[in-house]
Parts: sequence; C-alpha cells; structure tokens
Amino acid sequence: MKKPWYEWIQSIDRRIIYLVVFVLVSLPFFIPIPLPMDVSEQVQKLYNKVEEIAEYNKTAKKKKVVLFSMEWDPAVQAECWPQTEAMAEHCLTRGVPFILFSRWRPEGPTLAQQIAEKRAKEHGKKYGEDWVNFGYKRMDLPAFLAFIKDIYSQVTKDTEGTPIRTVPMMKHVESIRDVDLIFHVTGSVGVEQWIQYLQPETGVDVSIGCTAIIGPEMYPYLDSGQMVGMMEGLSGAAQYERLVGHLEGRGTRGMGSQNLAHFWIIAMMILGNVGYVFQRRRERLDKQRVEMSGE
Amino acid sequence: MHATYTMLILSTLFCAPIVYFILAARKGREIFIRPIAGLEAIDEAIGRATEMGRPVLYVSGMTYLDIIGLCSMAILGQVAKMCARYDLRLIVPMTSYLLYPIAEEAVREAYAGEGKTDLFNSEDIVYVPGQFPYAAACVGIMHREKVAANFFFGSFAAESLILAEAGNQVGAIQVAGTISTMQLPFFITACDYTIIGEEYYAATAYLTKEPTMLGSIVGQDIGKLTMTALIVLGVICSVLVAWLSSVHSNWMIELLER
Amino acid sequence: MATELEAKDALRRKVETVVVVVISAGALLYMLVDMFRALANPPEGMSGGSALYERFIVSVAAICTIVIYSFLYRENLFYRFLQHILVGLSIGYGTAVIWTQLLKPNWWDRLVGAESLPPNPWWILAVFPGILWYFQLSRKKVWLSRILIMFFMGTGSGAAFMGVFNLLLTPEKGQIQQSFKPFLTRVGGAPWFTWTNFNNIIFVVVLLCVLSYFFFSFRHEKNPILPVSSKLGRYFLMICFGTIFGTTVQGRMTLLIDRLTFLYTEWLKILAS
Amino acid sequence: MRKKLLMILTFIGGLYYFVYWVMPVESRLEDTLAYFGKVTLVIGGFAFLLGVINMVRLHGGKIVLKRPGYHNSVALIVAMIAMTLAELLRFYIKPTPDWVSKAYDLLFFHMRTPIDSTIFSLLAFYMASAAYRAFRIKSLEAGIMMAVAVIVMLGQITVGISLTKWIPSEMLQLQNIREWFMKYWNAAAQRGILFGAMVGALALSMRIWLSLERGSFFDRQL
Repeated sequence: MKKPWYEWIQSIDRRIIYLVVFVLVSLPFFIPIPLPMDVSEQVQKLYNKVEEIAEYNKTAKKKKVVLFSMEWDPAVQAECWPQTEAMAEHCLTRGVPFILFSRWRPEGPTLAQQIAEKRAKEHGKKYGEDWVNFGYKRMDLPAFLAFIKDIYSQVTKDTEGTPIRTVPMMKHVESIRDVDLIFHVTGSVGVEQWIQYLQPETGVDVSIGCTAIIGPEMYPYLDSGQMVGMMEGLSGAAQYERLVGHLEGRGTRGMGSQNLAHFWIIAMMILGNVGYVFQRRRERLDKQRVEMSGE
Repeated sequence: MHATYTMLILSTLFCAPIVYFILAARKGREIFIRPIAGLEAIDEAIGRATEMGRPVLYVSGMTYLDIIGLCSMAILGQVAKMCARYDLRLIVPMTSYLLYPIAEEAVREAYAGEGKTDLFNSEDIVYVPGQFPYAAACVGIMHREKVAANFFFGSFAAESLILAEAGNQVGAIQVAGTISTMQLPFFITACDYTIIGEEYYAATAYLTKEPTMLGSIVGQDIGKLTMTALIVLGVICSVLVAWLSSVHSNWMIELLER
Repeated sequence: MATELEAKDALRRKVETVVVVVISAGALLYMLVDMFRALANPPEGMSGGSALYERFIVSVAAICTIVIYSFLYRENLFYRFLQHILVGLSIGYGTAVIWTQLLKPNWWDRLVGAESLPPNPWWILAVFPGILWYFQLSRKKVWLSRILIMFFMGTGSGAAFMGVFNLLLTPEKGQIQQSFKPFLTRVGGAPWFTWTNFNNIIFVVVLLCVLSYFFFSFRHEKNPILPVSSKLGRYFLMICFGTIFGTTVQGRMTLLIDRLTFLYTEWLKILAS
Repeated sequence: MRKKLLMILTFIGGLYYFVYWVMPVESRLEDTLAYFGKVTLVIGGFAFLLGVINMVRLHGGKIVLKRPGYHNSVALIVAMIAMTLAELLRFYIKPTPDWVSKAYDLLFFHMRTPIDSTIFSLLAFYMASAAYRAFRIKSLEAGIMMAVAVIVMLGQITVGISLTKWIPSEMLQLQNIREWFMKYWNAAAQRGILFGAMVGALALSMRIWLSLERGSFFDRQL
C-alpha cells in the first residue's frame, strides 16, 4: 500500500537530513552571504569596560589587569576560541596586561596560551610583559577563597616554571584587587563563584564569554549589574571582532553558515509537525468512523 | 564580604524553618506535598509497559555522586519497586563508577522487597563510562529491547537530545526530571511529561516519603515565601518613591543593605 | 524473502566498502601530495622536514575529524578506536598537568626547596590526608576516603552562607534589591508610566509566578492566588526554555562550522585562512 | 564511632567558614585563610592519580584477558602514557628539544583537540534530526516554547535580522524582540529559578553541615 503523504514526510532518512546540514553549512564558505550585524548591548558594554581600562593604563604607572578565567576545553573551542581571541586581540592592541588561569579545565590555559602567542606575534608583544599564564590550578572552595585573599599563596610559579614574583608583568598585581575585570570563558557554569566570593569583597567586575547555550542563564546577573558584559556564542564573538576591527577572526567567518543552518532547523521542525498534525487528525477520523460503524 | 546584620537575620529566617521542619518531620509530623503531575505519568508509563510486556529503561545521564545523583538513585529505587511488582524488566545504564554500585543495590533491594529476586539480573545494570558512549549505549538498548517506557532522572548534559529523540522514535512513553535547566527544552518537546528544576527534589521527597527531604521542602517553601514577601514590599516601596514626593529613597533597600 | 534481504545486505556492504576505500584512498593521496609539496617548497624560515611534519599533523587532525563523522553513518571500529585514544589523552594530560602546574610548584618545591625557598619538611605531612583519596578504590576501607569528601563538603556548606547572601544582597547589585523594579517613574515631579515600567511589571509578575510554581507544600484548594500563579509560572518557564532552545541551535551549529572551517582552510586550503 | 568522626569533621569544616563569615573583617581568621587554602590546594591535588588508576584497572583487565576490543584498551593506555610523558618532558627538559615539542604538538593540538571538538560537533547533526523527528508540539506548553524559540532563532542570524529591517519602529525588529524576550521574560524566569536554587543550596548546606542528611549513601557502610 502506498504511504499517505503525511507519513511520507515524517519518514525521511536521518542520513539525508545530515547530508543537507553538511551541504547547507558548507555553502556560505564559498558563496558569501551579506552580514548586516548590530552590536548587542551586552557586547558593547564589555568592550567599553576594556576600553575604560585601556584609557586608565595609558597614563598610569601601575596598570590595571584583566584576568582570563579559561574554563573551556577543546569540546567547546568552536565558541570559546573566537571569544578568547577577540578579547586577547583587544587587550594586546590596547595595552591591557592579562593573566590566563583555570580552576577546572586543564586544557583551557594551554589553548589560550596558543591564541595569545599567535596574536602577540602579530603585534610584537612579549610573554611575561603583556600576559602571564598561571596555568591550571585545581582549586576547591577553600583554596579559591585563599586565592582571593592572597594570589601569591596559591600561585608560586607560572606554567614555564618561572617564579611568579619575577615575571615582569606581575609588578602591576599585588593582590586580586589590582585585577579590574574577570573575563570568564566557559561552556558550562562556574562564573557564579566569582560573583559570590570575589566581587562583594573587592568590587572587581565580572564578565563572561559563554557558549550560546548558557547565555540565557546569565541574564539575571546582567540585569542586576553583577556582570558587566557578555559575549554570547559565536555571534557575540563576531560582534566583538567587529568592534575590535579583527574581521578575519573565526567569529565573523562562521556567521554566514549560521543562517542556512537555522533555516534548515526551522524547516525540519515545521515539516515534522505538519506530518504529525495530519497524522493525528487522520487517526482521530478513523477512530470516529470505527465508533460510528460500531453503533 | 562578611555578614551584615540583615544577612544574619535573614539567614536565621531562612535556615531555622528548614531545621525545624526536618526535625519535626522526623518526629512524625504529617507533611503535605502537592501532587506532582509528572509522578502520575510514572504510574501510567509502568502500566503501559505492563500491557505491552516490554522492558523499562531508567537513564540517569551524566549524574555523579552528589545530591542530585542520590535523589536519582532514590527515585530509581521506587521505579524498580513498581517494576518488580508488575514483573517488568528494568534496564539501568550508569556512567559513574561511584554511583554504579549504589544503583545495583537499589534495584536488587527493590526486587527482593517484592519477593522477586529471581527476576533481578545484575547484567541489566550496565556500566558505560563517557558521555557519548553512554548515549550510544542507551540508544542501542532502546532499539534492541524495544523499551516501552523511558525515565530520565538526574543531571543531563548534551546527550539529552540524543536520548529523547531515540525514545521518541521507538514510541516509548517518556518521563523526565532534571534540574539541568539547559536541557529541559529538549525533554519538554520530546517527553510526555517533564519535571522541572526544583520540582525534582520535591518529586524525590514525594516518592520516598523520607522525612528529612519532606521537612526540608517545607522549610524551603517558607524561605521562598519570605523572599516573595521581600520582593512585594520592595516593589511597593519603589512605587511609593515614584508616587509621593515626600518619599525620597526606597526603605526596603536601605533596610536590606544595613 | 530471506535470500532477497541477504542479497540486499551483501550489496549494501559492497557499496559501503567501495565508498570507504575511495574516501580513504583520496585522503591519503591528498595527504602525500600535500606533504611532498611542503617538502619541495617549504615556507620561509622553515626547513623542509619541519614543513613536511607540519602538514603531516594537520592531515592527522583532518583524518581524525573525518573518521569521527563516519559515526553519523554507523557506529564503527575506527570511531571507537579514536574515542579510546581521546580518553587516554585527556586523562594523561589532566594527570601530568596537575603535577607540573600544581603539585610541583606548590608542594614539591616547598618540600625540597627551590630557587629562593628554603626546604620545609613539614610539607611531607600533606601526603597523609592526600593518600586518603585512594581508599575510594577499596571496597572495605572506602569510608576513609569519605573523611576527605565529607570535609570538603563541610567546608563547602559553611562557605555557602557567604555565597548565597553575597549573591542575593550585595550592596546595589544584589539579586533581591534589583528585583524591586519600579512600576512608575517620576518625570518632572509627577508620577508617570513609561515603556520601561511596563517591562518592569512583566519582570516582577514573571518572577513571582515562577517562584510560586516552586511552592510545593501549600494546598492549592484553599488558596485563591496559587493555582493561577503557579499555572502561569509554568507557561512563563516555557518562554524561558524557548530562549534556551533558540540559543542552543546556534551553539550546536557553531561546533560544526568550526570543524568545517578547519577542513576547508587548514587542510584542503580551498579558502584562505 | 566512624560516623561520629565524619560528623565532627564535616561540622568543623563548615564551622570555620561560617564563623569567618559571621565575624567582622578584622578577625584573626583572616590570616589563617591563606594557610588553610595552601594546604587544601595540595591535598585536593593529590587525587590526581585516581583517574589513571581507574583506567589502568578497567582496561588493564581487558588487555590481560584479551577481551573483545582489547586493542582499543591498548591504544588508550599508550595514548595516556604518551601524553603524560610529552607534558612532563616539555616541562622538565629546558630548553625543550624539538622532537618533544613536535610530539606535544601532534598529541595535544592535532589529536586531543580535533577529536574532542569533532565528537561534540556531532550534536549539530543530531539537533537537525531531533528537530524533525522528536520535537512535536503536543501541548500548549510546547507550542509556546517553540514559538519563542523560532523568534529567538530568527533574531540571532543575519538573514533573519534583515527580514524585518524595513520596519520603521526599531522595537518591532526581530533582533530587538529577541532581546526583549531575553532581557525581561527570560531574565525574570531565570531569576525565579535562581532564587529557588539559592534557598535549596542553603537547605542542602544546613543538612550536610549538621549531618541531618539521610539516605543510602549517608547511612550505609559506616
């Protein structure tokens, strides 16, 4: 028996769907799609905050520092890499020293180091003077609280084994209060602990670069001002790249492909549901007919 | 930051009811918890599985040994009891090596409690480490065993999507409960009923009738009620600030920040 | 009937084998050509050997990527192999890094003394509590590992008071104070209703309804507000989940875009990197 | 006896931070915090071999017994040793020899990283097939959710944004509607969840700190 159309459109093989996804995501690599992009409020705020630090650093002897809390691993590098890159680019070009550090993800600082090295090479910046890598310190809450109290009690050497006090950049940092912004990049959570334990005591601003998935969860903090800004997913990174003028970054390049992929998902949702609705209606009619004939 | 006086008063307001109700519940005080819609769906799903005579799958996701995991194991115990009562086979894939023995014991005890020790097969508690292998194993079981009901209780990560889709494909009744907010959308669209966020703990308390949990839920409710009252008062104050020219600042904020 | 199915199966297997052979031959051929090209004209400032090695490791990464994608067709041997390699690499890395970046500088150097630090034998004492972790592996003495677990849980719960109240009540930025959204604005000495106030009303109503959905111990029958507000609360939660759903689509697609970017730019060099 | 010991330890651990929180800023505890942190950092770090031991136990057994698929276990162990060695050699031999950094480059940046991110990227495909096969609008709830989801999706892609660029009122353009849902509806609901979770966290810490918790894990084997 021939299948009715609503069953047919519900039974497309999943491999065909996969293939279409692959093709649709690939197409914009070769056929560029125009990208009119507005910079969202959260990204703009984050950018302004870093600019503010840069302005201060121009004249100050003891510079303000940004701490990159690199809680991401290769699984989410697609989003976190461009975010870190955009921020590192901004900090390096505008003379804002930064620290790489992680509590949960051993790979985070290693990948971030690679990013920083690449960007630094282009701008003639040097490790030790413009940034430092604390590396991975597996900290439970007690250790973290001590870290807030006294950085040097928890971090004695950088990843290269250089005693941390002899790294030139660290002359700007006596305590965590000299860090002016936390930039937490993550694919899961953990940013709350900065807000809970660091911010009330020291007034250090917290910001986040997160995968799009956890973006919505951050809005209560953005609303309350506990978080100054956010880069949300690839689009956040692309917007930041636009602000920094780093248009060859991974963020901007990827946005074209998002379009077709999104439309495909919406189309699939509609197709599946149309089939479902008609099938249900037919089933209901059949049932009624059976009941009628039964009488 | 160190505690202010307001914080100390509020912490007493939040914590005292919790401790009081836990102790009261242990002494045998009756405690009411509103019926949770998703739990009726569990009975329904077990009923359906009994009709079809096919196994039930209990998935605990990326749950580790913490409170969420222990709650999941408590719910597993209850589900296993129901399965044992209706002579159903229950399959439980686990991903944490610390929870695995706890799960095995919970199911074994449940079957023994119903006098169906012979129905229990320790090979149905499967240990699969790693997120994607775990998801693949669950999908494999769903297709191979043609499960009639899926239960998802625990904390979930990206694998929720794969699990919910596969369950939908085999036409199983699915009930989910998780506090992982990010995964809830996928369960809501693909499952027959979903227990949302904090409801997960309430569901555990409702099922197990464990006095500590029950008392804690009541105590927490009082805490939430306090919070609601604070917010309502604060909003009223802020309206007054805009309305009356004689009021210059929000009293509630001043009170809270003292 | 059975033979027909078997024949179909055999045909499918043949087609699959051919496809696999063609793809892997293509990839290998490309890899070799690419490596030789790099060897013949290495980029400036690089020896031929390093250039060849560089192209070789890029090809390894690309082949890993393609092999993993073969999982979309069917679970297979190669996929499982790489999965095991991944677990090995990440555990190996995690372990080594704790030594080199945490225990070596913070414990070993303090114990035996390093550059400017005098040796401090007291640090050897840290081993004894540290060793308790390993009783997790024993079935009988597992309770010893609980000493550490419960101790850390205890410190966590003691610190939770600080965490919760700091989050809720930080001066000016606390979650509770920031929920006191004004429903009216004072404009030029008189109360006025603006668009922001409208949004504030939405905010507070949604917040309270959602909060009321999580009340579990009040009876709904005797209460005039709770049944309505908790029902609304569930619908408002759905709106919230809708936004999560939307952003998740973007997040997942980004993961794929990243891998394709790698294949097209760094491996195949179809696009400029 | 053992149970009492655990209870006391848990209580003392919690008490320290509770008192630290309650005491005013100038307390003596302030100075002890850093010492305490130094020691706990090291003690926490000592768990580092657990993962390795577990893997060796699990896969070593498979290799010895030549279970099916044991070659995978061999690969796992070899990869683990290679990665550990690469990191240790890179750290200890200064300046790092060329072959070490090359091996490290291969293992970390060209195997560890691409395999992990590719496995995770499979989700992009699953998303599409799940959208087609599983996401059914079965109820009003699911309907509301899907409607919001579509608006959010259109509001975050460039083509979607240009669809409504012609509308003169900026408020009605898709990206701003998305932002409106995010900033008010979503933020408020998330805050509701957060408040519930915070009270829950307090309750949980009270239960653990005062050892009120009951259940199989806390009662068993002690």
